[in-house]
Amino acid sequence: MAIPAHKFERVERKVEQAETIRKPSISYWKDAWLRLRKNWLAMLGLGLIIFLVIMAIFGPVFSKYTYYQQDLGAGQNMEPSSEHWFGTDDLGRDVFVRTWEGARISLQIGFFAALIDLVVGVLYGGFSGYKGGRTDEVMMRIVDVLWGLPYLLVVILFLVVFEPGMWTIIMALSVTGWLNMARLVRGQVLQLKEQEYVMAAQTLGASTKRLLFKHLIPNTMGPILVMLTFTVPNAIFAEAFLSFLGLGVQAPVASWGTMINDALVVVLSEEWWRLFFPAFFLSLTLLAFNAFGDGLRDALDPKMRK
Amino acid sequence: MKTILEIKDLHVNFKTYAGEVHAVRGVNLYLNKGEALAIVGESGSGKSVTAQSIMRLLPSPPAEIKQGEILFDGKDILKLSEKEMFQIRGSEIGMIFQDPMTSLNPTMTVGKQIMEGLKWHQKLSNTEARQRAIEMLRLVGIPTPEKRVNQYPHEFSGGMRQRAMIAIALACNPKILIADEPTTALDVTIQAQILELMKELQHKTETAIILITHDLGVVAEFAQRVAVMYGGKVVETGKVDDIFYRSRHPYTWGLMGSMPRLDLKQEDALTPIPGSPPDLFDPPKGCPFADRCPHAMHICHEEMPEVMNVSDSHQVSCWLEHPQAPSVHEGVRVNLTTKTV
Amino acid sequence: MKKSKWMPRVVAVFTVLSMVFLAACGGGSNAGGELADKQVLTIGNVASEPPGVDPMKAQDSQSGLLVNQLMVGLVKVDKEGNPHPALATKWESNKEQTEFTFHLRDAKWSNGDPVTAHDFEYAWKRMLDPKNAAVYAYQLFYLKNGEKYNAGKAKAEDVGVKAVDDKTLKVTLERPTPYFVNLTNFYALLPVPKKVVEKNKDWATEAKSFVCNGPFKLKSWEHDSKMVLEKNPHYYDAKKVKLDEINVPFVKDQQTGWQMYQAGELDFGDKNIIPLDLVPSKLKSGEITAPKQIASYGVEFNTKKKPFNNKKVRQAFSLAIDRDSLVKNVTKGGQAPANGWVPWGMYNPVTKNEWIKEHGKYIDPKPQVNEAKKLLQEGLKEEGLKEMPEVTYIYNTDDGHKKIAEALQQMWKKNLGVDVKVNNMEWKVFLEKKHSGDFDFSRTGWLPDYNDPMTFLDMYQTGSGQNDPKFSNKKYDELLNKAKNTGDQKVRFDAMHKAEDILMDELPVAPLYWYTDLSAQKDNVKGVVQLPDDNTYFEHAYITEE
Amino acid sequence: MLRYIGKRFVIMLATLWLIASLTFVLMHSIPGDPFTSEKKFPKATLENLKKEYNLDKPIPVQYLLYLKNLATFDLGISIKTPTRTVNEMIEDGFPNSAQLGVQALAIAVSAGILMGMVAAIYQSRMPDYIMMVLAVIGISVPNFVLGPLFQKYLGLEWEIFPIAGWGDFEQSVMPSIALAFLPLALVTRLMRSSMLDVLGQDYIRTARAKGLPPFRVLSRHSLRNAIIPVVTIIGPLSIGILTGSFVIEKIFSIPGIGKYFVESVTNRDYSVIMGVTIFYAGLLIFMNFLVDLAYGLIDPRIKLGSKEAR
Repeated sequence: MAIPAHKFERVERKVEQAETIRKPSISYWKDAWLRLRKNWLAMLGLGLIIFLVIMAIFGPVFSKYTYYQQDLGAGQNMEPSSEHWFGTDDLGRDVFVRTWEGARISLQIGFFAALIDLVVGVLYGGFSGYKGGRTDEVMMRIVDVLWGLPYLLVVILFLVVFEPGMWTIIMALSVTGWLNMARLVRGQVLQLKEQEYVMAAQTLGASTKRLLFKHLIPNTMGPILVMLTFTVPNAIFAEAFLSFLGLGVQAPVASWGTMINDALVVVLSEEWWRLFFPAFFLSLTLLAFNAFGDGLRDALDPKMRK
Repeated sequence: MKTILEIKDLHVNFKTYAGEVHAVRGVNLYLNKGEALAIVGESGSGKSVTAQSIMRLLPSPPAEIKQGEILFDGKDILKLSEKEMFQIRGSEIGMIFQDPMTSLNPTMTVGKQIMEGLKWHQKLSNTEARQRAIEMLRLVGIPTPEKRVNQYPHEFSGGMRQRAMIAIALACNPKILIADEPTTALDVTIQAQILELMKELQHKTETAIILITHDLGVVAEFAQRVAVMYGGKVVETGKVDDIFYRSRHPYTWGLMGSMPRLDLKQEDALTPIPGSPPDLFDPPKGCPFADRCPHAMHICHEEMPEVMNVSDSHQVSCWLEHPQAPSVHEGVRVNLTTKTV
Repeated sequence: MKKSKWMPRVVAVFTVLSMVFLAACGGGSNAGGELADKQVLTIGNVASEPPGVDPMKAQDSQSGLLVNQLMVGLVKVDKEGNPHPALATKWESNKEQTEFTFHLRDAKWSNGDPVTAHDFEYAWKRMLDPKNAAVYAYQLFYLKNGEKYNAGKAKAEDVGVKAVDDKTLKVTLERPTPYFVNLTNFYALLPVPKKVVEKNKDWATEAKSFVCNGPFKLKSWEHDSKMVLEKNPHYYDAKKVKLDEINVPFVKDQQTGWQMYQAGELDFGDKNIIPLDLVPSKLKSGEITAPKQIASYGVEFNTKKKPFNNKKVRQAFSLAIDRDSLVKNVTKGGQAPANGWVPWGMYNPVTKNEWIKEHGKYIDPKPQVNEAKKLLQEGLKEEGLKEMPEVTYIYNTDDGHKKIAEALQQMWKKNLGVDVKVNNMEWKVFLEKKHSGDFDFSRTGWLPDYNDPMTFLDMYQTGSGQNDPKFSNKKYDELLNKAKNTGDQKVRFDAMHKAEDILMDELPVAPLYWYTDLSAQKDNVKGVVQLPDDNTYFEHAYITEE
Repeated sequence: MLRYIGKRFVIMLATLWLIASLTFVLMHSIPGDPFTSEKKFPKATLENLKKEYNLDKPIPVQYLLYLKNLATFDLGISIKTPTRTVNEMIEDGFPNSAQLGVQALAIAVSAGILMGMVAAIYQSRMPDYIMMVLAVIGISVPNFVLGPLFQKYLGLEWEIFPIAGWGDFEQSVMPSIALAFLPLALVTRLMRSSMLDVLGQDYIRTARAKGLPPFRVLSRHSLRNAIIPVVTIIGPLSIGILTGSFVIEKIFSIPGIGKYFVESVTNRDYSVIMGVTIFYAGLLIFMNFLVDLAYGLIDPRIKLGSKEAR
């Protein structure tokens, strides 16, 4: 087989050129984002979250009703219709508007609860587990004490000292909200810190901060994300409970939690829409967060990077 | 000599978020009974993927064996059911991995981890398996095996863990042992000990070994035959002497250049190969090494060279072997131009 | 109720009435279906472990309900608040209504011992004994030296109750109390078996040791779970008792209770098993009934704090409320829009008229928007206020109260143009706030201590412990004192009517509605007596074949 | 080890004491007392009542009296239900709550681990999505909705289980499942996540290279390593199940102690507040201690309390 001779001429090149041919290096975060973007479920979750946030902000604008406007008499407990898209509640208020008003409260509560969990719970647990020994013992006993105190007493005390409102709720949630996360992270860190790469980093003289943030906590991301997706609904329901006690949002403002609470009776009666809509959007939110959380977990998992 | 394992035209792809990676692109290899074959190449060259394909250990998804055959004792492993595969893994083919630190289960005693395979494959009783585990530990040179058998991996040093890994892999007397960079994670003195041990065991047990490494020094010590992989392909294969003294492929020359050698002076002791491996998302249609090859010709970028027989035992795939190619002095270490990257 | 001549007449009337009643309710056993073989009733009225079935320990309506089946006192009271003989066959009083003598019938405790006047004397003094720290001791402060004894300032012997002999009980009161006979029906004044109690302090904590004298006795008591009552053969009127057993599982949740009732696991229940939101539809379908209850719901204003110290502002807020809509669309339980603070169901024993029919309507059920706005402006001007300051309406945590608060908030906004903040609170925090005067206005509800308008009126007397609005009006106080110090019912009722006139003009409390009780009973349950004073009796209940 | 346990025991007592003291302070600093009621008691009656429960004494004296009683395991008499002692309430109620809790926990943990494993093995495939949807339902349908729904369909309409009550095993089925829902979801999700971590580990490849079938790899190698987060959460979870059973106990009319955690506070029933708090805290601390011990058993690398621990 004859091949044209020119094909056997040498190609002159510079070494620099050879360097540039390589695949562009992708940063950890960019790579994670790339992988996340390919995960349809995670992107669906993200899309839903954005949709819910937009609706929470602008939803009520689409309706001519306000969340507090009552229609006593004929307007009570109306089925969903072109007039009231999600029907009306027992005082004749528009459920559509109330659902999105409720979303504002509930999503904010969920967000702050997650923030507390992340900031306080993860750091506290991580530090406790990492330090171990006496520090761990003391820190964990503090967790035990906070856990052991009757929460209701604390809440009632809050009720007396503070004005009811969202920030009071957030404060009340922060008293105990992060405890589960702290114990979980501590348990993980206890296990992880015995692994060689941590020891290696330690012998190389990495600072505590670096070890925690670069090695231990990223490797606990899976359980942390799972816990977060539980903190959010827990906080949303805790808000309903706290509002019920008088600590939280005051009538006529409603959150998803209080709406679900108020509509409990539909289990025995026909006004399904009063329970369905807030419960449905709450579930949707959680589904979105779970899908997104799973995707994020996979994307952030260094082992998946290849 | 009887061929015990033969790989024919193996293609393996990985599906990732960024696209499909063509990790192994038509690998042909064979292994004779009792011999030690070394597969060398830098990371990403497809050597580990090839090895794991033999065991069918690649997780699927994302890995997918596109085509090819892996004949073990005449049977195509790729066509076996998962159930039949259990009988081969551990029992017929053993495997040791790169990182002894993470390859042992931290929550199980070393003894139990050795016994497990014995109990499963050879249906040994607990006491028999335990006896055998102690023997194996002794065989791999672990002192006071009676005590060590009850310890957890974290109580072992790195070298000892790799010895334990070897004990696990050899416990059932497999016909083939695949050692995937067994010494990379160990320090130099331990490396030597482990290699020594493997060599010794090979003599004793007559197990055929596939040693995967990027370290040519190890190869010289250990193997009878060598396959050099690059960019998902085998670029050169031959006896140890063929590769070390009569190598024909510029990549092999490059590898040699980057190998520490005692007979060279300090200043030009190590010469790295500039550039980096090809993008396997979109593999070049020509020779994968062309981009980095100092002798690259136009054709190298356009067509994949055929496999040429240098001798019965020595094959190479490089356009330089083509009669029309300009001659390049063979066997001469090429000093690629340059600066250290 | 002058003297002895009354008794035979009352007895006669009662006998006739009860016969008519029994007949009407399918009494005998042939009017409304055959009497079922199994006379076992399961009721869902009790939510949780009662504080006790010892009359001294009973302190809520649920333990009251149990005690009412287990114990019987001197008299029974009918719907109109008239006393009828029970353990006492007759009684007489002096002209001033300060001394009462009760004559007891032959009756037995469930252990066979006779019920004597000594048991009453012992029980009442036990209630008052400071060592026993009885919650309802104040129900016996009517007795001469009762309060002093309870405060440790008098001896037991000085207390105005004495067993003259086994069958005669003599009672001396602090001041004229024409309705005292009625009071003896209340569970704090029921007798206890002296011999048993003296021997065993904890006699009323287990079914085994419990001894009683009512139509039923305790068969078993699984703490925190359920009680079973069975017919008491020693009851003096036992032959009229048809039920063999009453099961009282403690039903802690309304929804659960309702589903159990639907499933036939319960035969009878009250508000404890009827979820609030189901009331309107179930009333309409006739599955439940809502008999009137003597109780009032209202809004209390803090008369010591701007702007509600001003009468006109209070009136404006009251006038802006659409009570008609509130009752029809919000509470929806058959309640009546209140037109006065003293509720329905109370009777004037002199005229035999219902109290509320004896005065004009103080309050219109429809809002008077223009009048309200005008009064508000006048009131604010009087207080030197340019505009309505921010006010907060407080209520204790409860779904029903919440709905009312939300509705009121809207009414005030719509009819008065005032934005009111509403704030709910945990029960005891709420009470503390109110007691300490740290509030603008709040919800209130009042269930009477006894069946007499006085219990609704004297709460707003100067210095009364219940006077959270801190209302003080000299004329009002004078009228009430006049009523309290006379044995003449006519004088009393006239004075009390005049007092309510003042109360409804000054409006420290703006009444909203009068309560209803709720009741669900299966068609085959007959003869349960529910009185408007929140008492229910199963003594004559029975079950027919379906 | 014994020394460690001994030390922990002393610390546990100290923790308990701290909780008791803080609760005591909290309890007395919130508005209202056991006798705050809509109908105000006359002064004399109020004084008698306070004397009866030692509430007339100065707070520090009450505190010391309480500690003294506590040391003798005498938790006092309930003020709201004076026919019962707090000891009796706990003795009667706790076994019921415990049975309910243990059943729920057993369901949650066993099914949760199984479901989590299935989800992890079939990552990003149908079974994984199904498990996720189930878990989301588990967390977003609170048990105060779930309970009545169960009652309506399983109890009233299909008559499979009794609507409410306690005593028979059948009566415990619906409440156990309802109570297990949320922890089940949590365990499932946690298990899935840590299972995924473990499945990517090298030693799993080693185990597979030994020729072990998948089930053995899972049961002997993956499970034990993946279970740590679940074990961590079991302590608080079981306590959460015991106290969180307030709603379930109420809905299903179960005579447990769950309700006292709420009712004792709303009634300001001081002795019950203190009693159940101490009891609960003791249980919690003990559970956490067990969990800490379990770490060491599950993962031999974790050394608690030993000197080497950094």
